[in-house]
Amino acid sequence: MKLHEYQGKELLSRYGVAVPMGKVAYSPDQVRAIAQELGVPVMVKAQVHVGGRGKAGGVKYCKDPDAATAAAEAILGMDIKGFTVKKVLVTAAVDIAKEYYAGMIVDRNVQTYTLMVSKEGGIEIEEVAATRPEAIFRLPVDPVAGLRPFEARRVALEAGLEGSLSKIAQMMVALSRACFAADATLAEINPLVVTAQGEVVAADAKVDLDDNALFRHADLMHYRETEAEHPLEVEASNFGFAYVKLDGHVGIIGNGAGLVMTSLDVVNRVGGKPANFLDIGGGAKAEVVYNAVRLVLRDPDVRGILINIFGGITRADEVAKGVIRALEEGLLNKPVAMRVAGTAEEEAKALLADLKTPLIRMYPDMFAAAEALAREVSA
Amino acid sequence: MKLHEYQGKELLSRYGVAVPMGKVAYSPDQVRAIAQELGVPVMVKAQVHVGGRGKAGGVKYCKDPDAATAAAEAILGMDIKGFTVKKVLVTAAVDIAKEYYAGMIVDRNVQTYTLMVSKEGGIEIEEVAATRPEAIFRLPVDPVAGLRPFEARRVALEAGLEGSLSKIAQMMVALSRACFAADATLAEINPLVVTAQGEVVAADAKVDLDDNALFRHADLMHYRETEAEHPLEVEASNFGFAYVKLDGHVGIIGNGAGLVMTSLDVVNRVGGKPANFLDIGGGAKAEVVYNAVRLVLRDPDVRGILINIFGGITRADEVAKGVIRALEEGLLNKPVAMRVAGTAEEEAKALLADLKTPLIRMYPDMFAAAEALAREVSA
Amino acid sequence: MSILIGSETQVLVQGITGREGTYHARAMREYGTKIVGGVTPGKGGASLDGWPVYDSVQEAVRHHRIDASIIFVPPAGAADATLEAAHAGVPLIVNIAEGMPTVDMMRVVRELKDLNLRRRLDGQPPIRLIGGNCPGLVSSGKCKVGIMPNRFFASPGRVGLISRSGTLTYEAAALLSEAGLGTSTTVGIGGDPVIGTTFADVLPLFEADPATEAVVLIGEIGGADEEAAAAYIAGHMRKPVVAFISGRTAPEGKRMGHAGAIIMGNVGTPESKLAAMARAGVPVADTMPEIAALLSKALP
Amino acid sequence: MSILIGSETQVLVQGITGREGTYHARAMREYGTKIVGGVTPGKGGASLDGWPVYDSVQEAVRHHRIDASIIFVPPAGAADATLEAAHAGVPLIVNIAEGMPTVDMMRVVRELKDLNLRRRLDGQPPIRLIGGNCPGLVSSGKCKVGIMPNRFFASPGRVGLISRSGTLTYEAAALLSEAGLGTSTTVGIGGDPVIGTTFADVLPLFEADPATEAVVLIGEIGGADEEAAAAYIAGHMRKPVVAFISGRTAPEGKRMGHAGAIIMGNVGTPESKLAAMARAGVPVADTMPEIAALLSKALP
Repeated sequence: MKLHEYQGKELLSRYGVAVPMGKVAYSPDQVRAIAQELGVPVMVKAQVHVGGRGKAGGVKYCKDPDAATAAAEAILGMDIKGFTVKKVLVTAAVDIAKEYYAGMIVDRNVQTYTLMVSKEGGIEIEEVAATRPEAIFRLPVDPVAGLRPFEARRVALEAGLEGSLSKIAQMMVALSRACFAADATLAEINPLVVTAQGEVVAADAKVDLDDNALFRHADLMHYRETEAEHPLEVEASNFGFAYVKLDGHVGIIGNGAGLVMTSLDVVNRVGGKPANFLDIGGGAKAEVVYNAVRLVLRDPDVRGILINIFGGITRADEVAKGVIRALEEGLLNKPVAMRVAGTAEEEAKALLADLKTPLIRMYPDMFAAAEALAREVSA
Repeated sequence: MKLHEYQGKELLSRYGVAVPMGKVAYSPDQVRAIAQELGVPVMVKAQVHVGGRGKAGGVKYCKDPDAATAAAEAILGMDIKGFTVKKVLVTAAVDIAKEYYAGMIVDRNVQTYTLMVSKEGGIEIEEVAATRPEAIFRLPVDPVAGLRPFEARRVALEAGLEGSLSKIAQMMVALSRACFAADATLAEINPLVVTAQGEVVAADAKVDLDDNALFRHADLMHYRETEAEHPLEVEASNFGFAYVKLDGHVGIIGNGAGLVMTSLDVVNRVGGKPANFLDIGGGAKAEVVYNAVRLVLRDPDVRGILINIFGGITRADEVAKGVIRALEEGLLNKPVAMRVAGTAEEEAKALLADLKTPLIRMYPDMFAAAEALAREVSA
Repeated sequence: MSILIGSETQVLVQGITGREGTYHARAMREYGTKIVGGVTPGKGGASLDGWPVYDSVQEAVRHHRIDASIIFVPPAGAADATLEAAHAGVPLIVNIAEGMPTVDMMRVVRELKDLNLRRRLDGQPPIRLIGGNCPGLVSSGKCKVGIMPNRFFASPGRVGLISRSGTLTYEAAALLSEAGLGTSTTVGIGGDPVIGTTFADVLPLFEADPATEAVVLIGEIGGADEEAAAAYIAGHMRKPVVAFISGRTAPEGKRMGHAGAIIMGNVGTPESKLAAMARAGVPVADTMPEIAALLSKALP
Repeated sequence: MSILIGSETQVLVQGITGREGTYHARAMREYGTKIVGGVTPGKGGASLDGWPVYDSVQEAVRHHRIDASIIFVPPAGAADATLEAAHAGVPLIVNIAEGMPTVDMMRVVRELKDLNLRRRLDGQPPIRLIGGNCPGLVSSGKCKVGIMPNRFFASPGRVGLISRSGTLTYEAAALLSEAGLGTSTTVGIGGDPVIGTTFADVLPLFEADPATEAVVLIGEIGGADEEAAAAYIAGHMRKPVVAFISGRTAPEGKRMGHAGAIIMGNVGTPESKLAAMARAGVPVADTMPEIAALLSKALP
């Protein structure tokens, strides 16, 4: 689950990360009121779940409430990479002396979080990682003890961070505490600002939470914004599907994450463009498959569906029954290319062979199925 | 810092320990209101910093608000081992099916907490420990990972606890979490009750906090009750002295905990009774010693003072100056037996030798000093 | 011969009285696995299908030699169940649970490392964890400690199979059967970001296993386990290895079903994985059926 | 000869720019200790009395061989400073801080155990922590890593001294000087409930030290360290040991200054300690001056 900047700051500050005063606002009037209340120059920052706000004009420095109101008028309603800005964070502008980067990320390779620190704050860390990896200092963080102040100081020193060493270390320790306590998969403070007065504040925050751990964070669930996700993703998550909306035209349904990824690969390989990733999981019954088909069909981008099943725990005949139900209910208005194999393969093939419809076709392997469908939908 | 039952329950419940509904009250009227609000039979329990409330009649089961009010009238103002009852906890009576014991204690021998669990709840655990140590099951708790559910289940099974295994384990895990998070030196749930409905609740709680860790628990400082401590202890703690009020007549001042303990031992050995333990710490100046003397003199039980100094970082002459100041200001109205040795011993002896008062006498060793003083004050 | 498990392996089922636990305990028995009992806290003393149910793993190890334990416990309790088995000294733990918080797994892996240090000093063999979120292991024709459908593992054979994906494992096993090669041992290591056993941990076992003549490695995008495997292969393996990587056309930043299958910036990209395999001389199949063809070429 | 430290010991002072740190660094130098530098985070690059100040222990060990580090840091930061030194590989750490939370010390001790396991596997000597809340160590006439007044440790001699108490240590050292016995090494282990090094850890070192002919052990009420020491003495020591126990008449449940000096129920009672010493054949002095008399009797 991705958090907005204002949510991420709120979460991190619970664990001791210092952030500038600020409030979220939904209208220019609210922005004016907040700017007046703060009584100092402010930043007005678009709150959208996408990077590159700054370049898109979604972040503005405003020296007084009038300027803040004008900025809010410009930013609210703005479209940033397909996301409409519905709210802004109004926050006291900080007197920046130094801008650094500090982030914690789940790092599969060390089987724990890695703390990343760089002198080059404020810019995209991926860019730094790609062009000057030596500018990022890394430390695997003990998952039981968490980051300790002496380790944080050591990384800060190695990375060449200057001034307010103890406060910078404290902020990193607080960041680490927040990650373990809230089950973050990523938490970045970028920039981590040392002010002209020697204070250390998080001027921006990017936090992603571990979906698998949300069950133990009832207090964080209000951060969820279904509107920010694609509506089909919201619906899919209600069904318990692993679903990702993509930007092509071939709907894809399969059982097992690996098999669905492979189906995507095959569709791409034959020149098609997947419209989605949809894993029905293990042991799905006809009803589940029926719902998956309905869901994929509701995507207006979809021109045809590839159903790729290797029956293991899932029975292929249940899959066939689900598709047939969609057909019988008259919902199926796009071609479906099916590859069924594995458990109950024969039963599934028998069921499908009986159908008198040109919409559902069987293929001996996923490659053939993908190829035929890609040709058909691009014709 | 010792917590009252109601404070201990409040603290433990923050970490997930289930406790019966209840509130603290200072008057019979308040007790009636709480009993009415709870609407069930209640327990009215004296809140005093001393054991043995039950035997003293400070804990009563009350089937309705009238009975609760009557109980409150009896208990409020009651004297229990020298402590006057000023408040009571009114709490829903629980439907007890089983009574167990669970406690966590700082255990010097394993250098971490030891979890102690017994089937024999409700009674003094020291008694069980003394008479049937095999009835207490112990587990050292990893100070980094804390107690884990599987360990808690194992101890509960070994101790022969029956019913609601997972809930009992959960409570122990919550107890452990509370100890580490709040820096408890002792936290007991006694009895840990399994109700007839299979619920698990802490029917009583005894929690002591680590004084050394209070600096990081600003949120727990409101639990401190200076009135519950001896007024001289409160004043001593304001001066930063390690001071313990005892029940004899010989005031004792020294530098270093070991030396003061040894002075106590010597006074006892020669037939005297120490009135206090007072360690002025290392490197004390005349002012500190002056304050220590004043403090000890304010204890009406004190008939004379033994000052036992072995100058290390502390200079013996500073000690002498502090005592002389008290004399010169006319505060010294009881005999003082002094033994000064170590750093600046000669200077101290010179200063003291000049005095023309029978109140201050020097002795070559602590034994002689204690003996003379004990004889004098018991005469 | 096979790796990690065999016909004599005695298996405990944690969570045996749950729906999943019971179902798969029976399926494992059908396959031939020696299940000796189960654990469900609070249900000690009961019995299921003739298997004794214990309150704790510790109690179970008092009554049986336990060579492996398989965990069917909801994700919130799976870390605790794993540690329970580890502290009771069970040498092989297979964690099936899907959806565990990553922080829980970090802590489990960390604690196992510590425990294994201590065991090493005491001259005891290390405790090995497979998973979580994995289908388990099969020693073809001898023993299954997992949830794979029995039918695809009926042909004992020459190929060791390791995979991050469940369904692709079954498909690969079926392909290998059809191709007349069969599988020796199959290890599903799981699709989570932090797992107990990686490709590079399993490869040496296959290299040393006389029953295994070649290895099929089914990887996917995300992380750098495939890169680590390639480095190990290049440095230490004499047996041929064929790889398959799924998710090669997945977009960056999107989690593809598995929590671990996600490209973050330049970490976990297919380019990196393919390049590593190429450097190690490991042929990568473009489609699943190609695996068998590449193997046939590689095998003597 | 002496134990733990000697004339070649190179010492680092953590918190050197603080009032206490500076004062005691100078006092140690006066005693003859080889102080090579100090650490104060944020003050790296400065110098004090000619000593270089570093930002971290790691940086200091890059520039000097550090045999021991002494910690003058407020109690809230003392655990972190200790771990910093340990992770930088400093083999002897002396923690002076008074008033540390007990939980912090539990975690430090636990982590040191882990670290030392790893070091053992790597063939490295263990890292030893003395304290917290202790006066440190003196190798008479050679080196002091502590806060003891120099004057009482001017007479190198035959007796090893271990103590939970500060002032009583000085008094005992003075008595031993006067008695013409003198001290070989003095170790103040500290009065907190959880400490890095106990009596039983130090006794074997004295037993093995050719310069030590007898040992004086100054214990107090609370805990069972004296009992553990007695058991060690009974089983392993050939050199004579004389004990003194303070707080023998202290009431139960009252903390006597030291956080560790408290009798809880039947734990930490003087009866238990005296009985253990009696069983081990260790004479216990009733008063401090008696120590010298008992020693003279015990020594050949």
